Amino acid sequence: MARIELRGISHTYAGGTPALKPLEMVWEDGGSYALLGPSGCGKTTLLNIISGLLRPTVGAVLIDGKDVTRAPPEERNIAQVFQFPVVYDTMTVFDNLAFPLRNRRVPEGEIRKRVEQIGELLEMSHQLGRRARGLSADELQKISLGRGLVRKDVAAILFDEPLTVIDPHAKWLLRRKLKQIHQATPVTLVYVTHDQVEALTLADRVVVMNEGSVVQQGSPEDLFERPAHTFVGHFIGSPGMNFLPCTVEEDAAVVGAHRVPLDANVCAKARVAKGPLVLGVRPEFLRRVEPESRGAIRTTVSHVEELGTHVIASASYSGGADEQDPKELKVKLPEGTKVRAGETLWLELPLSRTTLYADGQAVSGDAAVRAESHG
Amino acid sequence: MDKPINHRAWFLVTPVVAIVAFSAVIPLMTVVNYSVQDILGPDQRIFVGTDWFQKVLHDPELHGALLRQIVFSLAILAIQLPLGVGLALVLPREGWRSSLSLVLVSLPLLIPWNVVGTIWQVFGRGDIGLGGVALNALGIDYNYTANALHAWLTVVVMDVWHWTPLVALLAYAGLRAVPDAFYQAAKIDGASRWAIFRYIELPKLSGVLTIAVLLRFMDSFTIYTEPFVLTGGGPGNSTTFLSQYLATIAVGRFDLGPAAAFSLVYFLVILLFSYIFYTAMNSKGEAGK
Amino acid sequence: MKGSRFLAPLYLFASFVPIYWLVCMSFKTNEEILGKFTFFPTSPTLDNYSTIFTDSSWSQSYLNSITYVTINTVLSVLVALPAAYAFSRYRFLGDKHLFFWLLTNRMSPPAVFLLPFFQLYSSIGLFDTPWAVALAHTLFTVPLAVWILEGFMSGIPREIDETAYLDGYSFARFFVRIFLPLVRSGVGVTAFFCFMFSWVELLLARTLTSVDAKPIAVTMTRTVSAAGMDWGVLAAAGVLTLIPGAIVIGFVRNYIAKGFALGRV
Amino acid sequence: MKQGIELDHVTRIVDGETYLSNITMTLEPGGFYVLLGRTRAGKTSLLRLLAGLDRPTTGTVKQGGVDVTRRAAGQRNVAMVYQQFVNYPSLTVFENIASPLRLRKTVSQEEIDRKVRDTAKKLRLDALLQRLPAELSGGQQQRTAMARALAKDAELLLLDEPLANLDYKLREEMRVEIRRLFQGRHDAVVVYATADPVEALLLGGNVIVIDEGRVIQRGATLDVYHTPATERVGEVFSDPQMNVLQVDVTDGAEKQIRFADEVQFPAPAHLKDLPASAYRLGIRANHVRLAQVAESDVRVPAHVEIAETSGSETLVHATHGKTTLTAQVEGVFRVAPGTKIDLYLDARRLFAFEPSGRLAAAPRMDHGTH
Repeated sequence: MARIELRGISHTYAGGTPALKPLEMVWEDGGSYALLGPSGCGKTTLLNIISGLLRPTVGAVLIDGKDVTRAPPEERNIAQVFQFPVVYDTMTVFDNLAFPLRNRRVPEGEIRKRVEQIGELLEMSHQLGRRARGLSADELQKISLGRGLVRKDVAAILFDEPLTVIDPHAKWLLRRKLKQIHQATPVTLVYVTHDQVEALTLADRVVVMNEGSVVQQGSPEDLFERPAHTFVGHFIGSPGMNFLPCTVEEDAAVVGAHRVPLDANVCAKARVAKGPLVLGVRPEFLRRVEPESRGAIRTTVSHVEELGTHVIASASYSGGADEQDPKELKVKLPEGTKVRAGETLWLELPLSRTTLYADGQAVSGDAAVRAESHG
Repeated sequence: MDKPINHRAWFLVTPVVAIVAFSAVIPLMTVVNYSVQDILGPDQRIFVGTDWFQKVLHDPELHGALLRQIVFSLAILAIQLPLGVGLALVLPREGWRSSLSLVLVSLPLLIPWNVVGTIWQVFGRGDIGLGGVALNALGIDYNYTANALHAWLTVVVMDVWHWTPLVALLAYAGLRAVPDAFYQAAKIDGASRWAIFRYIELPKLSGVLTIAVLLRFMDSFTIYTEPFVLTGGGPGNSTTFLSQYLATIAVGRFDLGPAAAFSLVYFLVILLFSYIFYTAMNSKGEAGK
Repeated sequence: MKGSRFLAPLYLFASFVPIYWLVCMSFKTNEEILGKFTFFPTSPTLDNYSTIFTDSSWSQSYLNSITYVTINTVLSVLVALPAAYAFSRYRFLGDKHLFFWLLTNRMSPPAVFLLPFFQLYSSIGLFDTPWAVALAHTLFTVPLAVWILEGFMSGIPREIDETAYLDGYSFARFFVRIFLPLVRSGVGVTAFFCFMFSWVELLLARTLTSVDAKPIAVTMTRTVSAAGMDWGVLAAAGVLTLIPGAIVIGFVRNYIAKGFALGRV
Repeated sequence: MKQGIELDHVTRIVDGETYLSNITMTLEPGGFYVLLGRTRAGKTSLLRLLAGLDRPTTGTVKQGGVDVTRRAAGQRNVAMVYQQFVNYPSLTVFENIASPLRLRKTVSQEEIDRKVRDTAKKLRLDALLQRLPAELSGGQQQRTAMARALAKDAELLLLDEPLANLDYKLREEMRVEIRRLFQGRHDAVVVYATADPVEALLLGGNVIVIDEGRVIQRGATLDVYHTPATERVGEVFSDPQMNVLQVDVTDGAEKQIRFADEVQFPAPAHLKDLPASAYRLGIRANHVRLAQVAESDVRVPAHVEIAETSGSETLVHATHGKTTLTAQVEGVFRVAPGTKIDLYLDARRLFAFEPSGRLAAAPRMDHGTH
């Protein structure tokens, strides 16, 4: 029902540093998107610009091709679910759900039909006659969501950290409900969250933000397997990506005394790239290999964490220009692996799972991928 | 988590108990003492039981004062609550405008009560007061010293002027506690200004408004100085309220026994109201938690 | 709702008119007040004020007022601090009833206490001293102070107290070093409310004083009646009583709203 | 302190509600204990009681052999770090850390200065010493609280979910540090409360599992993880939640296990000796897979409810009949709700619990080594 376009949006709060650096974005109709980033990254600012609670300093917001930059929230056909449940607690659940419709003077018969429909979708039919006060947090959040769904004209629903107040063990139930609703209705959903699980679970496409700018936009797989920026590699996945300072010689990255073969195109680009070079590889993709294997690096285990489902070993290697300066990386090993501190591990960085970063940005051999990652 | 039980906390409240006991309990005992005795001289006291109470309860003048008192209190509540809430709604919320408005709004609260009386005494006079002159110029034959209704209205207007700021400040504080998200959600839901007030602001204000009602009812029920300065209770008895009548008996006529009995009844009535409000407020507090 | 932003200034303007009239009169001569009707003083004069400032009984009673108001404020805050802490942190035998009892005093009609107070303070020799008025006013200000401070203190997480006890702080040291700085604004607001009540109350103040400790507000009424309606001086005296309030409120303006948020018992 | 902390039949009841029920245990000096339990299990109540902030309704607490049940918190030489970031807002970071030392009259000014700087350095606060807590980020505030607790040299160090209020990335970094900071203290007892099983495993040491005010199991952390005494322990000590299947074990030519009519499989070696009866089988999510790996894997057809992914891992919640099963798989795995899939349960990893909840058989530990 709605395609949201952001054209050259940027925002600066009165008298302060820029909250949002210029960005372009298109969100397709019926998709589910997430804005993911640590607190203060600008994601809530962006959300408020889309919903109309905030007017951007520069740029335009288009919904279905119509410029709504100056339109107030009520004219945008957008609903929002807030971090803390916003419910009219003197009203019944039914009246809460009916509220947006009544405000728009929808005939009462139609309201009843629509509210009952939504009540069913939310599995709250039996509670419609109840007062909203005293319901549990997840029920209240469902009501907030319902007030958005109940409107036929609603083009998109925005979620601002909607599961903050939900008991951790009940979160997946509400996530499932959100997924089901998205399947059942053609609404565009936008989640704002600092929680990677929430973003990667609920959205088909995730926009990772840091310090007011978008660092990568892509599918959950993209973000995990092909981080376009060191920040994404660090922020997504636990533990985050390992970054090994390196230099590039011919078609290999040099880490300390070791040479890690890389794609020739990548190396060519890296040689002209500015900024420090690091080699990024996730702890789960590092492979244990025979000593002295080609392209592998020698590490010494400094510390082992048995996490039940798997083992995380911290290991030091001598890297970078300074041979004396040991660096540390983490490797994720299967459950029950026996490793001890002091042991030597030879680790291979698989070519397909290793990314070279120059000044934080991924150096890609393939021009197309790089352009895509910048949306 | 709940507050821990610690009976040694009594040590901390002892000073308060001592000071309030000194200024409340001892005088109250004096009152009780007077209320059951007829004091003829320094050493001549006769125990009269409930005589004074009966006399006071059957005093038609007292009935008149009580009726006026109730009508007055209800009238000023009916005006001050909506007006105060309305004012709170339109006061600026941020910046220097907010500070300035708050200072200006609060000003009447900081004027000595007899000066409040004086201000209105002067302001309402037909010869030298701006208000009185203006009304007369409009063709209204306004004279609060002679016309009972005019006197009454002047007292009400004065009280509204004096105390609406209190309601406004309470409501303002209550409104500031409403999270922004509620307003944003209402905007998105397309709620009208009235709906926002009715379904968001009013429910959130219910707590502070209970306090406002409590304070205003009690304070208006004990009003003395302002009407005394303004009209001296007149013309006739038209603006004589309970406190003034009590002062008349006690200080004017020096009828200590009836005055004491009156005081006790007066006090008990207020205690009863306070208790009802206190209970209501507490239960509201519990529900809110 | 475009017009709504004019409503507040409109109200403020209307509510300021009576005060303006008082100020205006204070700068007029009695002839002008009683003679022709003017919106502004045609020949502004400071005579009314100089009358007041040259008469020592005026300045003396001004000082009297300030004295008992200050005593009352300091006393109220000092005794209310520990009590408010107790109410905000602990449950103890009879706590709810005690709190209610305190509040009922705030509600009691001053007129009820006129005579007993007069007798009480006369018998202990405090009659006509600032202490009598200050103590009498505590009946109303202490409950209020406890109420407001309790609200502020409840907003301070109890874990801070516990950490301090675990660290080995004594109660007194903790209270002064750690806790008081946290409720600074609460103390300010409380002092403001105590000041306000003590400053505006007249009935008890008048009853408990005769000559030496006479408050300004009383001097004002008496002088005027003696002088046979000297309107100009009356207005000037009235204006002078507004000033301390205006100054104090200026200091706490940023906390007023918070102070009124005592929506909790 | 030679004898550590001894709790003897400690119970705490407030307003008729039991917070702690009949706890008897000894905490050895130099020991690092993880107190594991869900929200409201009694973790905080136990810590407060150990700190001396609350008194037991019945029972005694001994510290270093001395009965301290009635001794005030300030006299016990205990330090505590809360879940909320608790610091003295009006004191600088330096003064915050120094405050417990200053109260001890015996410590000299130079000693305090040295100690504060050392501790601050360990917690990477050295550049922030002159700031006020309100000027710090959440993580830095919590570091300050920890520094204060560490600098004090307390005999008993209590940490009540200190990382729970931090963002997950920060939490990840800090839990590694915590072990380093608190584990090397051979003179003190450290008790660390958490609801997070991963945190418990990371911190190692000993675990005390608490539920509804009772200690339901204690022992070396990994032992308890691999051999939960009851189904409830397994539940509390699994994240994601342990899968539980209601099954019947039947005798026959070969011992068979039947689950929900359709699924039947031969009992794996470690369950062969179970007498025929109804059992509840528990299996952790990481032993439920989406593809068959071993021949003994049990296939359970199911409908997907939702796949939750953190990037590194994906949890697939699916239902078979009325039973919800969760599989934990590596990497990002996306599957639409409602999809039919086959789950494979590693039979060698099944726990068997009696209907009462007691453990009947656990997987063999030697197994699974790669």
